[in-house]
Amino acid sequence: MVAVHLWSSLTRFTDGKRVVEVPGVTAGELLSGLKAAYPGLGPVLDGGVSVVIDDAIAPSLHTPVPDGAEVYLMQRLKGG
Amino acid sequence: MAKDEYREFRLVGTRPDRPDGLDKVTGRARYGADMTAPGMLWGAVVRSPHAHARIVKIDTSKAEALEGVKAVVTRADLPTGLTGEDWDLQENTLAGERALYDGHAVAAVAATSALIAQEAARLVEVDYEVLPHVTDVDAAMAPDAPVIREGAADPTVPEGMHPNVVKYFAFDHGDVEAGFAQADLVMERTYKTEATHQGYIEPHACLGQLGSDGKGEMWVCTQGQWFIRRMCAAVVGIEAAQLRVTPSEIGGGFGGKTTIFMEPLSLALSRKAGGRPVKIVMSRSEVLRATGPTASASMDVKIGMKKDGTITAGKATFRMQGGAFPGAPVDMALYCAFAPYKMPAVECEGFDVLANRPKCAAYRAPGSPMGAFAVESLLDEMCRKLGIDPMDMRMKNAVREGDRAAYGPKFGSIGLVEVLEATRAHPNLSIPLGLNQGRGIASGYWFNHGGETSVSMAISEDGTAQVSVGTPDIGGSRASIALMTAETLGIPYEDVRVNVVETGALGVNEPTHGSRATFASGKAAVEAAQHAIKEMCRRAAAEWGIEPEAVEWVDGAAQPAGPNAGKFPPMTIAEIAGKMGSTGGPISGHHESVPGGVGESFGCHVVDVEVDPETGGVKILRYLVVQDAGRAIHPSYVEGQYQGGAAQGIGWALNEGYIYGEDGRLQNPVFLDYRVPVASDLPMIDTVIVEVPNPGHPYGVRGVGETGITPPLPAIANAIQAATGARLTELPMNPPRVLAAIKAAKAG
Amino acid sequence: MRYHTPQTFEDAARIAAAAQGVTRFLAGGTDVLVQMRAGMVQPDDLIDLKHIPGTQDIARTEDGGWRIGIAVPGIALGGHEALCADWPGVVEGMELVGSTQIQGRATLAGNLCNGSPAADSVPGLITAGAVVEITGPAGTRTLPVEDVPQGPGRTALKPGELVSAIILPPRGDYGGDCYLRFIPRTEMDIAVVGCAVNLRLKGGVIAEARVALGAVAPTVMLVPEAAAAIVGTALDAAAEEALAQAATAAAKPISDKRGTAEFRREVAGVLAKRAARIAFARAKGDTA
Amino acid sequence: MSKIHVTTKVNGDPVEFLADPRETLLDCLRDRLGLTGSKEGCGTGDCGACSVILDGRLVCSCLVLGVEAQGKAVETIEGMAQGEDLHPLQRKFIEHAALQCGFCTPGILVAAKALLETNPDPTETEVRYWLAGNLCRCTGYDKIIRAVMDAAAELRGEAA
Repeated sequence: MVAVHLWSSLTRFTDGKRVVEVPGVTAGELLSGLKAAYPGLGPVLDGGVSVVIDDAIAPSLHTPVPDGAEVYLMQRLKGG
Repeated sequence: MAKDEYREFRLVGTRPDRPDGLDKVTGRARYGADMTAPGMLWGAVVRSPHAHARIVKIDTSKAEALEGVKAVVTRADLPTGLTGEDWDLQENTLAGERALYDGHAVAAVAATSALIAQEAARLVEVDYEVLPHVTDVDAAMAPDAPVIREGAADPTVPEGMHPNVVKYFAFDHGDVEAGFAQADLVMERTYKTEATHQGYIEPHACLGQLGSDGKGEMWVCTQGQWFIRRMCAAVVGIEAAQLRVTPSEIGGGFGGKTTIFMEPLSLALSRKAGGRPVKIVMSRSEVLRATGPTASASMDVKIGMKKDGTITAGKATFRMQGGAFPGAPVDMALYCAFAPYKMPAVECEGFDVLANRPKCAAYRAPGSPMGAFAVESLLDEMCRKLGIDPMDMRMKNAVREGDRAAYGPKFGSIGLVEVLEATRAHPNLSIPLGLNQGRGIASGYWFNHGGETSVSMAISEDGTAQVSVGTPDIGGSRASIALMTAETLGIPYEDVRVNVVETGALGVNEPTHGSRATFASGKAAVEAAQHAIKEMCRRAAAEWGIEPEAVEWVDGAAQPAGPNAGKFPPMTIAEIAGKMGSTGGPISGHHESVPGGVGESFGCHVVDVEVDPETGGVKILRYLVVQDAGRAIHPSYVEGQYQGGAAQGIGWALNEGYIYGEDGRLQNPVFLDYRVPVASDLPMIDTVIVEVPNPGHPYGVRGVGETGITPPLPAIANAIQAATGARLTELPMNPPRVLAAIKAAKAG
Repeated sequence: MRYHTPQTFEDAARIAAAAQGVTRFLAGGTDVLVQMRAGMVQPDDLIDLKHIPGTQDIARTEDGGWRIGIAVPGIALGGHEALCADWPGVVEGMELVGSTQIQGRATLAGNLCNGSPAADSVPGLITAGAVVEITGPAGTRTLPVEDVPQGPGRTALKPGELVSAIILPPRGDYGGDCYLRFIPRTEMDIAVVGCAVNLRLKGGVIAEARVALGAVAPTVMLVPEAAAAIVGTALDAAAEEALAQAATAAAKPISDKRGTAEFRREVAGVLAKRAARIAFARAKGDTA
Repeated sequence: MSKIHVTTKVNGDPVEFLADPRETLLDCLRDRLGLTGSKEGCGTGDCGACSVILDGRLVCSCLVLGVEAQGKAVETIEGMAQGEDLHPLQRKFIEHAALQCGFCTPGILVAAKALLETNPDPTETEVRYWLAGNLCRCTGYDKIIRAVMDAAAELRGEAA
């Protein structure tokens, strides 16, 4: 299980939980796990999020999540 | 070729002439409006004069009857059934039931000349039922504000919020209240920033052609040809691969040319005109009224600080309107606002709000300048109150590798401390100031972005190399990519030609945005070159009859990896290339990925101003930009990014801004009154390139394009307070506002 | 649109008088072409005056003043040393109109006839006591410059009439003038406030003065009270303050995209003071 | 609307075109003569991207009618280099990286050439004010000013 840190306004969909433990060894599996545990998150996550594994944004849903990694969700980043 | 002092590299870090320089100083370079095609028609767009109005009826008969008119399109000519962002794009391309802002397109015409097209556009009769409008972000959240679009909110918005709030976002960590309790000084202020425009000098222009077979082509000035392809295909209802989009040279973008505006209209008009190509060139007023400016913002910030300058907690609530569609960068603004500081506790909340203004687009570090204006202004005021040197405060709280960012995760390798040290050491900080003069300091941050990237390269018969990239060259990226490719291949810079290619030539590329061209296309070009090197080593190995692993690539030639590999003279790239036809065929390399390892970039700016106490006029005396580039591939163009970003930030701070009248119409849709800095407004802009290499890039590159626009807004506000004692909390800080603030400060 | 290139002012007036639709005269074109481009004006007849002999000339009049052709661009005024020596305030007003490129085209007559309250060259012409020669279907007449503007975009010219020359009086001794404007940037803006001062000294004291303000009323305005505040003084601090107050009091500005009414009133006083100082120094013969 | 036959000289070459009297000189250069080096950035004389020299005088070609060019001489960016030899300003712009997107560059080069022909030794301030009508949004002007000053020095025969 991996602890995924959510931003605070997502806790509305997670019964108030800020950190959600989900199974998975890739960024994509974590997102699927989150949606399975809390279906209300689905539309928000599908709208586009960045999965940050330790200090780097995962470039792919297949990016592996190492044991003990710190995982944060962030808004999808864009630029000018 | 000037070579800067250090260098473990042969080419990286030198300053050769840019490959497209000759074309651009002789007028030969072809931009969006410079292309013509046989049988070409000219398009013109009919735009709403109202901020908000129901479109009762559009009568195109008079326009159609005009001699020379070949097509008129309205929303009825576009497919239905689009959803989400595609629907937003289509609605913004041509209004459906309602015009949502002054300048919103409602119809378009194509004719045999530009003058006939303009005449025909005037003959299109539109009946409007004018509706109440709102253009200010705070007013748009007021209980009695007109609702721009029912049901536009996305699932992030909790029930009960104002219907104009379409996205809601919050993050926090730590105990903010406890942080404030520990502080010796807690201050709270509200800041407002006005919408600005990227102000690229080249108006949008395209030449589109679409046949009844669904196959089309487009020549267009854009930061991203694949974005144009996908968006246009969706809006006009064709298959993406059937549309071939060729990017012209681009006359500036800064984020504003990452999306579509009138481009689909050229295709829709062409389709209706029997496939004749249609050229549409926007006027400057169309650009300002109806392309994608920034959001405007209203921001509350509260910060706690100890006497020694330690920040204990920060709280921010940002409200932004990005026009009549979702997309204001309120999330990015909040992420960046506290990024340069170790924050024991933060609480941030953001609202994306609809208003009757054009759909905002990205602009250089979208959101970051607004957030910095609020936070860096307040921090400066607090330093002033506590008698702390603002550089000391920045150093004391600066984030380092491994520190937790205000927005959550930990930072990897970053160069903020190095930037601050270089700033402190700069001679500009010790120049004495005179009467009515003041110095302001501020930091800025941008993430940077990887994005979908596809690059291919091929070795030519003579041992030179061509690189095909999908990121249009806005500010010298051909030069930086050629430098990295040549460095990797071990050949002269002049032996590499970098081509920006059309959509048919590569896999999908994201635009030149997010400071990514030199990072992402550069990284992919290096990978592609490595791919080719591997093949060239294999060919040499086959020639020598040794194992490929026993061959290494040194200075543009294959050579045995050591004495055990055999004794052969180096085989140069030209020798290998010269006979590639008989050794296995063409040698090429390619790379497709979403590159990870993006390097964030921090900057710190120092500005000296002089304020005329009788008129409120602000003169920039000197300006310093210090920023981490990771590694500067072509230092001149890195400096150029720093200087250009600073100039845009100075404009935003002082005189730029959208001015809407009571009627909701844009009052300053010309450069006469949309006041971008002119040459005589600015001093030389001093730069220091700090290099803390990004471990995620083969040459250490961090994107450098965006951070530079962020610090000027607060740095100038801080300098004005230093000069006059007056604190401005609203942009632009134009002379009437500055004079009023000086008088208010004097009054006590 | 019909494009005419008359060879005399009389022909130009005849064409204009006979025209049925929208008519515009073309000298420098820096306003007309912008308006055409924006679709604000679509002339049926455009009468290009630059083919009329003398329109490009700057000539001394018999009494020692100046006759300036209506197609003389700003850059030619600035390049005319004797004119600059006589009327630096008039020339600097014109030179503030737009960029170097605009200076290659824009004219005093055009700036005046455009009827903008913010026209940079008009306050200087007014304080100089310039008059315009007007040619029309009924012959020629003259009119003081201050009587030409009648409101934003409106002038005292009757249908078929056009300005055929601008005439500056002789400078005379111990005179000095100056025009200053306030803009948010350093160049390229329309004046938020403009102020011209022209004065003559007698024994170190201001014997005559004229003060005009731009962009603070529907037309550029002459402000006799402001002039009265400095006449009889050597422009000491009290006189400067009285001048500033008179200018501020006379200003009747509006708030718009270029500035607030409050700001304009205040800055009108500031500019009056500063312009008077320069005019005073010039009158004394300082090379300011 | 009937068109007017215009005979003029562009970069020393005699040319003719038919112009609608509403068309600007910029329109005619670009669309009638194929000289697309002059750019339209604003159409109101505020950006200078269309700068040309008309009978020796620097103007915005968007504020000149095509028909006004009758009998005159027009110099555009396309005539700045002499064959293969770039004008020193053009060389210095490349050398100093005084362009990013390059869209304003033709107008700035034409304007700077006009400056150096009237004032071979301008101060930085003089260069900045002369070029105030040429907007550049990419560079912050720094490298442009340096390139112009350096080209001026070279033209004066001073070592750069």
